[in-house]
Amino acid sequence: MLITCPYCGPRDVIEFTYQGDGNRERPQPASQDLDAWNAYVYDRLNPAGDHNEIWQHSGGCRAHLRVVRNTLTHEISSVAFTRGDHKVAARHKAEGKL
Amino acid sequence: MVERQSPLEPAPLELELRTGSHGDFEHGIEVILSETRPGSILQLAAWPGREKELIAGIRTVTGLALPDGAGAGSTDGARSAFGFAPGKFTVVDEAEGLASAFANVVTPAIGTVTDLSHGRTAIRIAGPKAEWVLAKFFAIDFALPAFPVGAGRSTMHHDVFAQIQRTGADQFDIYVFRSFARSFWKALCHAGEEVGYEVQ
Amino acid sequence: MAEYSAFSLLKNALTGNKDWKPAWRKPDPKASYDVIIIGGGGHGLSTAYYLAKEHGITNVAVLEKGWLGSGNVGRNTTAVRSNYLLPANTRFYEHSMKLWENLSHDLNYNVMFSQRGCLNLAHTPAQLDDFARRGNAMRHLGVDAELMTTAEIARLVPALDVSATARFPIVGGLMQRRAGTARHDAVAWGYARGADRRGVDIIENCEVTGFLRDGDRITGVTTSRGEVRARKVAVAVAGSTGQVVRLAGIDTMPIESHVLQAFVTESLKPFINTVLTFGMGHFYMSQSDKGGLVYGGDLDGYNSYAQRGSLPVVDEVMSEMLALFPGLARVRMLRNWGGVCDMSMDGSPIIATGPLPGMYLNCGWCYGGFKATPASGWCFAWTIAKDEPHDINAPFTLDRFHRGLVIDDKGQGATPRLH
Amino acid sequence: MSPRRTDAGGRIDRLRTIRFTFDGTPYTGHAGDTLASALLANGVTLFGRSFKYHRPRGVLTSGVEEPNALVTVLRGEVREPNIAATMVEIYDGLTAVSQNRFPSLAWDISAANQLGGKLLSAGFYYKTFMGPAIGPLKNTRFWMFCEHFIRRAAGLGRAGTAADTARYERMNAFCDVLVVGSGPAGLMAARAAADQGARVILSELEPHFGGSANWSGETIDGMPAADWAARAAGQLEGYDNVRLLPRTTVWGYYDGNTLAALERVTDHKERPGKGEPRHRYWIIRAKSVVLATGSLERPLVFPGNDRPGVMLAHAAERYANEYGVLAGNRIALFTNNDSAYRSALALKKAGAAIVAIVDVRPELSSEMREFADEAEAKILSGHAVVATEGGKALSGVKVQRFDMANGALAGDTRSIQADCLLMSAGWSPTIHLASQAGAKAEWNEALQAFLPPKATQRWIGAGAFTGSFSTAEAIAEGRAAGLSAAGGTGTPAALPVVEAVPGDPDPAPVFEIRADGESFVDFQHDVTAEDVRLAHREGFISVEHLKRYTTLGMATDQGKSSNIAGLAIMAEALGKPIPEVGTTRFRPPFSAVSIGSLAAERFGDLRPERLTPMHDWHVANGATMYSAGLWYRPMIYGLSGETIEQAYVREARTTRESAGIVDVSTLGKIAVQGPDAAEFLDRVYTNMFSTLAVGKARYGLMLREDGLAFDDGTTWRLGEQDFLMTTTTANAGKVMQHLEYFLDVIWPELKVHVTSVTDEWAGAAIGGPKARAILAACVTGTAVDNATLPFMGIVHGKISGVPVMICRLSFSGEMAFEVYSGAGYGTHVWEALIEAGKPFGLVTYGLEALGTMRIEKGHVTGAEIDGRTTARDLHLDWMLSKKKPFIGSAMMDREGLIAPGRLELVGLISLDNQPLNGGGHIVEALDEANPHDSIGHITACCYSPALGKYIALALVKDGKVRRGTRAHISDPLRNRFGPLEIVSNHFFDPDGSRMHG
Repeated sequence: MLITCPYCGPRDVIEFTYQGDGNRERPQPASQDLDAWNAYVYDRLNPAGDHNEIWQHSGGCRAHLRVVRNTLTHEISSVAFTRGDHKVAARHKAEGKL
Repeated sequence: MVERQSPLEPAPLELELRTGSHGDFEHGIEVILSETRPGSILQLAAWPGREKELIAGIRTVTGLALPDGAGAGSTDGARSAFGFAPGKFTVVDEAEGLASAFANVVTPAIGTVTDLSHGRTAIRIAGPKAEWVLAKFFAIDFALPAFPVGAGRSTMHHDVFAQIQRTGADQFDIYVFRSFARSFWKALCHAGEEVGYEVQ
Repeated sequence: MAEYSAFSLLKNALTGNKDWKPAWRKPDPKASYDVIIIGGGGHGLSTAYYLAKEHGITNVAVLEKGWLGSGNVGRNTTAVRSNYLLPANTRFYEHSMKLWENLSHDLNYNVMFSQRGCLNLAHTPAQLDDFARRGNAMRHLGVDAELMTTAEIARLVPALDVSATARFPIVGGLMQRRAGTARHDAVAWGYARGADRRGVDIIENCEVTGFLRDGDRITGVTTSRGEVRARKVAVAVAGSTGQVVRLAGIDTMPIESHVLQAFVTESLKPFINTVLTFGMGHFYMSQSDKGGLVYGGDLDGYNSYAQRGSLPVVDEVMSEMLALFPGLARVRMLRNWGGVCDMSMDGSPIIATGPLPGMYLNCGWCYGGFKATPASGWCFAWTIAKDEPHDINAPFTLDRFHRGLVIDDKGQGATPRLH
Repeated sequence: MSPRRTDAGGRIDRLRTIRFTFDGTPYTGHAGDTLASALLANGVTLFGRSFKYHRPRGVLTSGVEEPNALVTVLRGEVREPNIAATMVEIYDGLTAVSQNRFPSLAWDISAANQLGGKLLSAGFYYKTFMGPAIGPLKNTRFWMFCEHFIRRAAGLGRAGTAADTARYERMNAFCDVLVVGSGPAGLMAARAAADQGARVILSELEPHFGGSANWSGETIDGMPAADWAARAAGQLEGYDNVRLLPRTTVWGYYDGNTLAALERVTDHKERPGKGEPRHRYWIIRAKSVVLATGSLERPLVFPGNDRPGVMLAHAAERYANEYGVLAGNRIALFTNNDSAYRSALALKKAGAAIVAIVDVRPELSSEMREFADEAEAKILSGHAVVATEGGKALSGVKVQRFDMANGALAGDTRSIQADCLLMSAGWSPTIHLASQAGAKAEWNEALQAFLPPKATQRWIGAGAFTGSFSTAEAIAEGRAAGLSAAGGTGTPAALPVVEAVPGDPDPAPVFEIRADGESFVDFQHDVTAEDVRLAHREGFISVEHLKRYTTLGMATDQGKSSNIAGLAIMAEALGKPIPEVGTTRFRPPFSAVSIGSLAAERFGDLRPERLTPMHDWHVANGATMYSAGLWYRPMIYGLSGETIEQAYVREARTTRESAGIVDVSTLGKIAVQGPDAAEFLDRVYTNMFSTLAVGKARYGLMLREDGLAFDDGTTWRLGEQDFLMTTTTANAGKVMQHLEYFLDVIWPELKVHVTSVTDEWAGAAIGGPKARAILAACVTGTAVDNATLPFMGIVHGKISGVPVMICRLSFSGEMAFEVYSGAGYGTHVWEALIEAGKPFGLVTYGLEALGTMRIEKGHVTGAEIDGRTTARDLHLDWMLSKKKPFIGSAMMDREGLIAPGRLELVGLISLDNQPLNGGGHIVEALDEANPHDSIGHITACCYSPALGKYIALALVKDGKVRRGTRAHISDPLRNRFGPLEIVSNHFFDPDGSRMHG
C-alpha cells in the first residue's frame, strides 16, 4: 500500500504508523463528561468502506495525516495534514486555549 | 580542542569496513563510501507562517538559497541545507559553531534551533552504482528527475531513520542517528560488495 | 446418520464409497426458531452444538452469509493453548482446552487435536522472568506450564539457532505441553455435523440484511432468503461484528477489524514437532500433518475488511522466521492469505447478553478465536439459554471498557493493533 | 548420443556438455537444458512419487506449473527441496535427488498405499483414528500415536538445518510501465511503451525472453518466431529507459500497484560472483502494469492419466523445438481442441512417429485433417483414451468410441502401442496476478476458461492472458497495451506480420472420460475424479469446501493444472454450469517464493544494533553486555571468578560506600522547545512544569488517555522556552509519538517543537558519598557545591576541556549527578571522570547494580509501569495535580481503577535468606503440590547489600494494607517456596537524607 504524503510524496506503508479512527472527538481537557471520554477512547465506527483515519509519517517527515481510505479495497481517496485540518482548527478556535 | 570521536571509530571494525577497496573491486569500483564528519548539523524549524523568514535566515547565515517546494535544498560543498519536513530544515556546515551563528537570526518568534552535531552521523556514497546500492535499502525513487541535486528526503530502513540529500548527480549524503551509524555502515558496505566499493 | 469409524470407512470402501451421506443437511430457513445464530463459523456452529447438547435447545438456525466456515475458522494458524497471563483469560482458555481434549470423540469427527506443546522463547533473563510470572499464574490456576532451558529447547527443536552469538540469543522458554494444533476446517465441519445431527438447521448462502424489532426488543432477522423470527438472536460474526450490529442501529463498538496474515510453506518431511513463538518480535510457527510449515506474525495494523495483506508484514515475518531457523532460507512460501480479526480494546473477547433485549453478542476475539472455539460456543450457549453469563465468561462484558475493568493481557491499552 | 536427443534444432548449445547427477547417477546434458529436458534426453521417465499414494510420476509439463517432477537440489550441506525439474537450469556439478520415496525412487515401500486407494478416499482421516473414548488411549493419545506415522508418510522434500551461506537482497524499483511476461504480447508492449519514453521494466520467469515464440514454430516478419523474439529482446537491451529482468517471477500484486518479484540471479551458476546475491527480491512500484502472462495448457482426466510418459501436448512440443528432445519415439495424442495438432506436426518434424490423434470431437476441420495427414497420424475422431498401459513408463493406450453429447463410451476398446501420450484439454489464461489485484474472474463458455476480471488496479492485459490465443492478436494487443500504459500518443512501430498456424481456439467442453480406473485431477495430491464426486456426495459442494476437503489445488502447483477439471467434474455432479460452482480467488504468491529472498538483507541481521558513545570502552573494560531492545548496555563489569551476583553486589556496595558511575546514554531524550512548551508539559505530565525554574529539573509522570500510568522521567528546564525531557529507555519512541500526536492532531494551536536528541548527548550518572568530591576534582567553570548545585539543580561547566551539563538527581538514592556531554565527547568525559574517581575508589557499574539500588529505593520501572497499573497502585498519587487537567486525568478515577482488590506496589523481604525469583507469585498459604490463590507476583528482585537481605518489589492484591504481614513466595516453575514479609517499597533511606546530602 502506498500513502501519498503531502510533503514527501507517495511512500510505502512501512514508513507510516497507524493512529486509528479520525472521527473520534476528544472532549475539552477539563470536561468531566465520562461518557464522552469513554466514547473517545474506546468506541469505534469501524466502517466497511471509506474510513476517516489518522496516520503518522513516522518514517519520513513525521507529520500526522488525515487519510480517507476504503477498508474494503484499501483505496485511498484523500490525504491531508492534520494541522490546518479545518474541522480541528475551528474546534480549537472555539475552545480557546484550554 | 578535543577531537570528536566518530561512531565508526575506534575501529574494532572488520577489515572490509575500513579504508581500502573491497568486494568485487577487481571488476571495477562502482561506489565510494566515506564519512564526511561535518562540524555542525542543525535542525531549524519555523512556526506556521514563518517559513519564509527562516529560509531567508538560512540564506543570511550560509549563503545558500533554498528553492521553493517540499524537500528542496542546495549545497556549496562546504555547507548544505534542505527541507525534510513541513517548516523544518537540516543545515550542515563543515565548521563547528553554526548554532551560535543562527542564535540571533532564528528568533523564538520565527522558530527553533536544535543542535544535532553530535547526534547525527553523515555518510557519503558516491559513484555510478550509488543509486543501485541505496535502492537496496530505501523505498524511494532515486532517479535524478524524481530526486534532483540538492534536494533532501526523510525516509527509513527498518529501524534506521535517515535523511538523505543528493549532493551530486551520483552522490548522496545520508544522515543517520549516531547510535545506529555503525550498524548502518556495515549494512552499506555489505550491499556494496556486489558492485565493488572503496572506503575513503 | 452413520457413525464415523474405521469400520464404516472399510465398509464404504468395499462399496466404492457410494453410500456416504452429506455431513450436514441443506435445509431452507423456517419461518421461526427458538434461537437464531448469525454466523456459520466455528463459534456460531459450536454455540448451536452446545445449545442442543447441553441445553436441549434444538430449534435453532445458524445463518451463514457464504459457505460454512468461510471466515477465520479456516484461515488461522491452528494453534490451541491456554497460556495466558490474566486469570480471566486463563480460566476461559483452559475450559476450552479441556473441551478440545475430548472433542473428536464428542463430535465423532477427528479434528486432529495434536497436543504437541507450545513453546514461547525468551531472549533475555528479564523476559524469562516475565514468562515465569505467566507460567506461575497458570500453575496457580491448575494449568500446566514449565520453564525449559536452552539445552532442553535445542533437543526439542534441533533446527533452531540456539547459538549465543545470535542477534537475540535464546535463554530459555515457557512450555505448555497440553497445547498444540488442530485441523481448522475439521472443527467447523465437525461442529456443523454434530449440530445438524441434533436437529439444528444450518443455512448457508443466507445473508442477514436487517433485524426485526418490537420496540427495543429483537424478534428476528430479515435475510437474503426471507424473514426469520426468533425470541433470541445471537451474533457470532467475528470481523463483521460492527457491520451486523449496525443493522440493529448500534453505530459504535469497542472493536476494530484488522487483517491478520498467515502463511504456509510447501510440504516438508517432519521438521518441527511443537508450536513455537519468537520473543523478540511477533512470530509463531507449527507444522501441519501434511508437512507445510504454518506460521504468522503481527497484524497489518490498520482497519481492513479486505482479506488481503501488505508486503511489509510478509518481510518482517520471514526475517523473524530465519532468525530462528537459518536453514529455512531455501524453503519456499507457498501460500499467503489474510483473515479479518475483530480486535477489541483490551485484547480480550466479549461474550454477553445484549446490547439490546433479545440480542446476544460474541465477538472481540483478536488472535484468540480458533483456540476459543469450544469454550466460546459452550459459554455463549449457556448465556443464551439462561439469559446470564456463566462464571467463566462473566468478566467478558461489553461495558467493562467504560467501567475500567479491562482484561489487558498485553498492557497496551485501547490500541487494538498492539494487542 | 543420448536416446531421445534430436540431431538438430533447439536453442541448446550442443558444443557445451554439462555434467550433473540425479539420485547419484551421473548424466550429461547441454548448456540451455533444464534438468527435465536433460533427463528426458537421457531416456529417464521416472522423476518422482506422488504425495499420497506414492505413485510413480514422470514429467507432465515444461514449466512453472509442474506438479510431478519435483526434486531436491543440494549445494553441499544446504538443501533446496520441492523444486520443479522443469525450472532447474543445469550447471556443471548440479546435484539433484528425488523425493518422497524409500528406499529408492524405483522401489518405494509406501507405494503400498495404492492398495488402500478406496480406503484412503478424500477426507478419510476425519472419520477415523479417533481411538477409544475411555482407557489409556482416550482423549488425544491414540490420534497422536497414528499422527506420528502419518506425518512421516506425508510431506515431500526434507528441509535442511545447515545455515544457508548464500545471500539475498531486496531491490526497490520504480517505473512507469511494468510488463509481466515476454511472449510476443509482452515484447510488443515493452517496445511500444519504451518508444514513448516511459521507464519500462520487462520481466520473464524463464531464462529466455520470447515465451511461446520460442517454440511455436510460427513465422514472424519472415523469420522464425524464436529469432524474431531474440531480435526484439536484443533491441530492448539498447534502450536506457528499459530494464530487462530474465529469470524473474512476478509473484504478488499488492495494493497501490506494488508488485513483488523474485529474480533467480545465480541459481543457474556453479558459483556466484563476489557479493552476488542468490535471489533478488524486487519490490516494483509501477504507474501501470501490462499483464502478458500467457496461458496454461490443461490435462484431460481419464484412467491412468498420471502414468510416466503422459504429458501435456505443448510441453512435448517445447522439448522438441526448444531443447531438441523427443518426449517419445511413438507418440499418441489425446485432445479436445485444435492446438494439439500443431504439436503433432512439430514432433513429427522433430523425428517422432505420431501413431494416433485421439479427438473427443466427432467433426474436425479440414485444416486439422491436413495437419494429421502431414504428420502421418491416424485420426480417431469421436474417440477417447480409456486406459494407459505400462509400469513406470508408458507402453500403450486403450481407446474407445466416445459420445461428446452424453459422455458415453461404446464399442470395443482397441490398444495402441505408444511410449508417450500427449494430452490437451485446451488452455486457461494465467490470470493469477489480476485475481490477486482484486476482482472475480469471468467464465467464458466458448473458451471453457476463466478470463481476467475487470481491472481494479492500474493494469492492462494483452495476449493469451486475455483469451486471445493467436500470435497475431497477441502482438496487436501487446502494442496497444504498451502504448496506453505509457499514456502515449505518438505513433507506434508497425505491426510485425505473423504467419500463424491455423486452428480454432475453442475446445470441446470435455474434461473427463468416465471409465474404470483411477483418473487423476490433482496429480501431486492424488485427488481423483471419484474424490471430487465423494466430496459432492458428502455435501462439500462449494468450490472452497471442495478444495479444503479433497486438498484439490493445494499442492505446490496451487492447482494450476487441476483447477478447471475439478470445477467441471463438480459442476457436472451438481448439474450446474461451471461459473455457478465458482472459482477461488488466487492468493499470492503466483509460484512459491524462497523465504530467504523475503527476509533479504535482514537474513542473519534481523535488527540493527544500537550502541552508546562509550560502547567500545565498556567492551574493552570487561563489561558483560546485555541486549535491551535494540540497545546494548553493560550488565556487570565482572572481575575474574566473580558470579553475576557477586559482581553487582560489589558494584552496588562500593557505590553506596564511595562512588559508582553508570552509562545512562540510552535514556530517551526529547528537546521540547517553543513559547508553549511549559503549557504543553503541564498537559502531558500529571504534575506541574510551568512552575519549574530555569536551571532546575523535576521528576514527572505521564498517564495514557485511559488513565493508566504510561512513563516517567525527569525534565530539565534549560531556558524559558527550552526543556530537555528524559524518558525510560524502552519507551523513548512511544513517548515521542505520544507528544507528536497531541501537538499535531489535538493541540495544533500550541507552538511547540519536539525533537529526539537521545543520540546528541552522552550521559554518565555518578553517585555515592564521594560523587561530589570526584566532580569537584575534574569539573571546571562551575562549582558543584550544595549552594551552586542543589538537589535537582543544573549547572554548565567543562570536564577535561569539554563542555558538560550536570544535573543533580538520583536514581540510586545516593548523592548523585548526571553528566551530559556531546556524544562525540562521551568516551573522553567518561574516561576523565574515571581518572578523577580513582583516588576515591570510583567503580563502574552496570544494569544489575543499577536495578539493585533502584529496588532498595523502591523506584518503579517498566516492570511495575506495565500498562495495567495506575499512579495509585504505584503510590505515585502525590504526583497527580488537582490544579489542572492533564492527559488521563478525566479517566483515572473510573470505578475499576479505584476498586479494592487491585495489585499495588510493595516491598518483599525473604525470611529464609534465599533469593526471591522474578516472576514468582505470592500466596498467603503455601501448597507446593497444588499451588492456588495467588495474590500477586514479583516484578524485580536482588540481594540488597544495603540491607544484607534478599529483597524484591512486587505487585500484590491490596498490597498497601498488607504491609507488615507475612506471606510466601510460590514459584512452582522453579520449585522455590518460602516465607517472606510484605513491607513498604521504600527499603532504603526512605527520607532521602543521603541524596539530599
